[in-house]
Amino acid sequence: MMSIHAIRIVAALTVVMGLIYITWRWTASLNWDAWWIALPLVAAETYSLIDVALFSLTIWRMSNREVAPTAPQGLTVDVFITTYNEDPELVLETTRAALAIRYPHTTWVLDDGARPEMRAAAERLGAGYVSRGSEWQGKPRHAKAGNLNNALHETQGEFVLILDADQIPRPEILDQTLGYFNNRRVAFVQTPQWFGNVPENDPLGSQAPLFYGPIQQGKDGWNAAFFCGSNAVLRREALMQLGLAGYVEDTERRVSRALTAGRRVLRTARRRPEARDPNVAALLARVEAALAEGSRRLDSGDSFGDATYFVQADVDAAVRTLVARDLEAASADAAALRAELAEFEDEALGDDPAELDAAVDRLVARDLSPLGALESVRALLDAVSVERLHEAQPIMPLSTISVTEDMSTSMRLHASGWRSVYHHEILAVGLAPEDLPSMLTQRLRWAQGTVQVMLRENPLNMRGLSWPQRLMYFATMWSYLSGFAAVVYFAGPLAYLLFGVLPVHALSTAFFERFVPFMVLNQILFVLVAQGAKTWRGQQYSLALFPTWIRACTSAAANVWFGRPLGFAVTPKSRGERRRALPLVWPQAILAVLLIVGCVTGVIRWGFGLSQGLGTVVNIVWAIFDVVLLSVLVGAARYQGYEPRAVADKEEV
Amino acid sequence: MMSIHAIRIVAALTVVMGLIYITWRWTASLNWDAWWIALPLVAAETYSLIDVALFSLTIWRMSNREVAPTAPQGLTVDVFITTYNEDPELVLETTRAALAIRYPHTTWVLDDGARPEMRAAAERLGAGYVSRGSEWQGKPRHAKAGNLNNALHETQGEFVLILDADQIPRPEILDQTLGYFNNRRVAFVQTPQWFGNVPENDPLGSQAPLFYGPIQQGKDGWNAAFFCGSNAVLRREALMQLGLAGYVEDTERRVSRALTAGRRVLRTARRRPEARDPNVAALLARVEAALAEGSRRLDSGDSFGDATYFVQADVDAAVRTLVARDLEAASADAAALRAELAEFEDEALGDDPAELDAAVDRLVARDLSPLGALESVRALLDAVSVERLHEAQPIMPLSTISVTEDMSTSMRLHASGWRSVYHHEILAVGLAPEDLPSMLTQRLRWAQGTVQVMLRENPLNMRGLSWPQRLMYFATMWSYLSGFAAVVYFAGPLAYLLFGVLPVHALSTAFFERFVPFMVLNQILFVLVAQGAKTWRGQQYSLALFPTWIRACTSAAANVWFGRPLGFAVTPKSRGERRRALPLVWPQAILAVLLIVGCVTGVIRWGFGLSQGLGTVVNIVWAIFDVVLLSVLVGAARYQGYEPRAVADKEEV
Amino acid sequence: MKFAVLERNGFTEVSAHGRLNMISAPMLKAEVSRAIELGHRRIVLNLGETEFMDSSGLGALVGCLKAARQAGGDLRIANVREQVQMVLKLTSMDRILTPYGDVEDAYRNA
Amino acid sequence: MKFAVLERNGFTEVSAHGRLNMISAPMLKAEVSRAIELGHRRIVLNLGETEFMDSSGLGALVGCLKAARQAGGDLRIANVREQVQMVLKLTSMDRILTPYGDVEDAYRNA
Repeated sequence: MMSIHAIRIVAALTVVMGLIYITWRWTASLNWDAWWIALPLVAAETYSLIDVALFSLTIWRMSNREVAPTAPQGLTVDVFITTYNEDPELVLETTRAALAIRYPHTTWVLDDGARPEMRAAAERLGAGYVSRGSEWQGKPRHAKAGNLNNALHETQGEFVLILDADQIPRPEILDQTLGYFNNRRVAFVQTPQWFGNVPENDPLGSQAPLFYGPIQQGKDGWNAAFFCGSNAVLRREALMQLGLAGYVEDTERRVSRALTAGRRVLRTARRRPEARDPNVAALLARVEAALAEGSRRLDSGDSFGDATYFVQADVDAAVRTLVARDLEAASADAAALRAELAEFEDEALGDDPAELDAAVDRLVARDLSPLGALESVRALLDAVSVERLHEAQPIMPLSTISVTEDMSTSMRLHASGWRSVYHHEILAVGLAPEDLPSMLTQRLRWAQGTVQVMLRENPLNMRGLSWPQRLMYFATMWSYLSGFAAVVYFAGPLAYLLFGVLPVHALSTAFFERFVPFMVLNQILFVLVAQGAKTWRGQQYSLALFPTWIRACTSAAANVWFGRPLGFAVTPKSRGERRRALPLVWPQAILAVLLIVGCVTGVIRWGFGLSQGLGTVVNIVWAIFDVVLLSVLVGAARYQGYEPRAVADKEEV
Repeated sequence: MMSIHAIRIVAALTVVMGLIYITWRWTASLNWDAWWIALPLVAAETYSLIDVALFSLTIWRMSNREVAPTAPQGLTVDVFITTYNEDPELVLETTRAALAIRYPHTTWVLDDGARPEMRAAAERLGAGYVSRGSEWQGKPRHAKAGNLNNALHETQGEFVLILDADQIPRPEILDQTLGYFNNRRVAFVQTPQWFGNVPENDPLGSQAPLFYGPIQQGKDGWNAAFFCGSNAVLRREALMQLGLAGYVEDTERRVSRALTAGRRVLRTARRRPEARDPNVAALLARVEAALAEGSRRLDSGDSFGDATYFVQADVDAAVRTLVARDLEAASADAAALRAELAEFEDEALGDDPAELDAAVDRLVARDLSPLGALESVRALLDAVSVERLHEAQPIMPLSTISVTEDMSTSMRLHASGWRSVYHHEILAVGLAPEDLPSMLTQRLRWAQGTVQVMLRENPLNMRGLSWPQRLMYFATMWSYLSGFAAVVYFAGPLAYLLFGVLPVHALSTAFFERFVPFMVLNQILFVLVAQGAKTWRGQQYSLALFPTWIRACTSAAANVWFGRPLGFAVTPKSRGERRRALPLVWPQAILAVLLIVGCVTGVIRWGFGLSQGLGTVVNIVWAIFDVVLLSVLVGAARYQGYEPRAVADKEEV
Repeated sequence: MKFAVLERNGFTEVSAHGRLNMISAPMLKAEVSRAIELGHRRIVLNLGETEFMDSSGLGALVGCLKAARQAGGDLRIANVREQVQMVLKLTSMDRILTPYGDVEDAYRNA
Repeated sequence: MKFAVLERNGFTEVSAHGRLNMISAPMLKAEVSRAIELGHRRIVLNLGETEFMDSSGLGALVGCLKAARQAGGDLRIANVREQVQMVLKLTSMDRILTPYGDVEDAYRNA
């Protein structure tokens, strides 16, 4: 292993040179006449420098856990295999491997597809089978997090190994990980995800040797290794404590909010003409008093259980009185009422606190008839009751605020003081997507989930996390903003080659003597850290997939801020019907064409004396570099899927 | 009681009119030619508007606890009377009253002066007596917080009533407060502080009818009533949990920091020429290894108790070896070594985390000889050991981060989820300072303490507090910044009257039609909220004492950021030797003279046609208003102390 | 973990004897569900003989509460041991479920 | 609360029987101080019979630890009941004091 000291020196130098460069860029280089390209470019460069600085911090304390501690005897372990719609044969292969894990354990197939043939096959092999019960009907399913939470309530082991349906575990996976839990503060041990169906040249960039290597080892050094959803062992007690704390906090907030909102709804309703009917007025007053009494009880220290029981009983009694008196005539017809409330009932069920708040605000703003108000108060009380009726399970150990439940869960675990371990040994072999469309869907989902977490629970503000931990989470989230920078990096050479606009004053020695050392050091740092792993694919994709990253940011923001659906899709695990690739990557195709046209135009403009030689050369080099980056998509689009024979001799890693 | 609705309407109108006014001020009124006065003035006005908005929020939900819940039988209560240097006769009077409290309890005199005659007298009356034990020798005493923490460890009641030495309790004080603890979440009940030795016109502004009334009731409405150091009942379990949590958190941070810092010290020392001696080198390496092993053990989940025991034993053994080998010759002489370390040892004992960090940084930066390095590592380990040797007590239930331990403690209690109660009934009668110097000292200390808390634990960032709670704490802290605004309000009229400079474009109708409604509403709000209480004295002092407020901010900032001492003084409770007043209020005296000169000059300048009539009139009115505000100090300086006979008929309140 | 179900005056008492942890939590849930199916609506969980409770156990209490509420009834806990009460406090679960002193107290206020 | 002090092989065992709360916390501190004055340095607190502990009790453990350390010795805790252990965890006090399984284990590693 390359000495950590050499890495630190290069990292520190890179950041220092970067700071010198960027300071010069901001203070002395900007071409204000072309501010529309100059400012975005310097912003993009600042973005990249911060990215490099966070990367340097990440690898500063790379952990080096050489030998796993011995697993103690007698622990109880559940092995979970999560599946939704994967080929049962695939799931059974994983199940067989899971049953063959050496350390005593119980194997469970968590079938979110609830397929009877899956159950039969799993049980035939001797594995347990869990699918969701009737309590999930009509409730948010929370995808994989929901599947796991459901299984956690059905099983009893002290530890849980989570495997995706296509991750075939090695027999020693538990022996190599359980020992870390001797430290009573360790909540989970993550091992790498490595894919067996990827050729040597990895056209889709499926392997992540930088992430499942220096980056996770670096995060581990700061006690911030990420839980990545599969190939990890978790401590049940840690998850249950998380679920319990989340339940209490959420319930307190929701119930208090519902009592206040309900009173506002009723107060508005009392101003309506229909409320002049003395019966109606008395009823509204009674319900309002019940809500007020509920708030008062909470204030004076009653438990939420007792207070909600009282309020619900009282409101129910009031509404029954109403029905008995046949006052329905006082209101609009039942259909209109339903319509009035339908939107709220859909909305209030969301798991996200912000969504609930928004729904309640809209409800309160609406001018409901007295009966409508009563009904909606009742709906509100149901939706936010102490038994968390809007969810299938009151206690949800795995976080459901994001489609990447794993990152959010590990952040919360770290924030509650738990420790984590990244064990750098391949203990399961998975299957990567084998065509461009599936790969794009998968990347989009990861990016969306990460941005969701960032917007919902910003790690920088999260009490309980140490500052390095905050920065480790932030670094990953920050890296998903690269799409915006990429656009600028593509626009830069075009601006000069097509229009002769240079974002800097001049391509002087002042520029080169600051830029080149930074760039060179940066590349050296990458090479040193990668230790022979192939990181070029990752670099290519981080720029070439810019439309995916941008879409992830905008859709996640629209989801978090305005409650729009994400357009979520499960990663297809087998080659589906082949979709055409071009419709998926047309922005990149257009860009590539533009860049090539730009090169030609640039030469012509130079021939006519419309631009300088140096500027043209630099920008053509830049444009070609961009095209080479984008070219990765050609290989990806033409990739026909994995042919094992061609690389059979390389499969053993 | 004035209807809360009327108050809310006026409060909302005030804030809206204020926003209209300040928006106009920022966007359309600024006289940029006189930016040096225009900008400070608009900033001061913005400050005041925020102050009004926070005040409006405070009184928005004023609690109205009419009848105290019945105190249950059988609770165990300790009554603490805290004294430092007060006249024993005074303390005994309070003790007699405390013994006469109706609810069964144990009375304790907490004598920080450790006066034998005090002990004898207290015991003669039948009260317990507590003073600090030998464990406090040479340790930070933490003033009143230390005195209370010491007593908490010596006593056993479930509840604690805290009384200043001069606060004479009424017999029903416990009957009227203990009932609130039926709510298991209530950590403390605060009652008003009211002073019996204050004449009707209250020349020193001692009574705080606005604070111990609408403001505390308002904070109570947001579950943010403040604990104010005296006349409050606290739940021991709440305080102990706070102390325990603080101990664990602080110890974890300090020990981890010491291990890292120690290794850096040793690494530096190894570069010194003396370290070439193989014995010395071996020793340094051994100690460094011990520290590394300590960090490793912590990382792998060892408890801090076990890890520090191991490290200390190993380092001690190493140092003993060193002494045995008589290597002292290798170092500078012992005196020089002591000098090298003296500064650090003094500093490292501070309770404030930031101070420790700074001290450690300085230590690490120093180029210590190998022996010096070893010694300093040992000192470091002692100072930050798991037994918290730098403090007299490891567990400190009352916060010691500020000279106003009360506010800081209540903030932490609220942040841990405890509730509080403000019971608005005078249940103890105290003694206020009776001369200007004592009063100024007292106000300075309160302000310093509040600013200390704000700088050390900003409530706006404090997880666990609700947003209203954060704002309630912030409001009090914000109000202590008024000194800076006051300077500007005094400078405003001077600028025009002396130099003809107007901070606004023109004194147009545009100004008056925005300013006057805001000002009038603001005063109406005050009158409505005060409900007959005299708040004018408070308003006067909040501006007239501007030098005190400014000094409080600067000294507290210097204390928190640079570790400078506060110049802390105990409030004298009896009339000491009379100090001359003028040296204490000369800035105000000079200002008053300047304002009067300004008025005269203004008239003359107007006579000569050098300024407008309207501007002169407005500014003279403003200047006179300022002088009237300042005039409160004349009465204060001439105040001869309380003459009970003169107001004997008014004493019964 | 052993259970006993006892019809009392106006409510049903379920006593849980032993350690309520990740192993026995599902048993408690099953026991309470059975009682509800048999028509018992107002349930008091007597925890006097429950000597230990971990977070799975606390989770089971919430699960039982939900089951009872959904059937139109309620679940309350009583006779909780001192140290278990402290765990309820430290996890804030006492904000959700009031620990009543005696089984008879649980439904006294309705 | 009752105490028993027992000289063992290489350490001194102090057993605390009963409820360790705000009333008995000072007694424990006094008992351990007495043992230290009598020359006992390596102390193990056997909490097998300590059925309840509140935060005053936890505070007393820290006080005892400090007394032992200042005398050049150490204090460790052993045989802690499951529910008390959970309170140690929830208050993070297990970060300061390791709860050893058996009294004999406490000084096994020195």
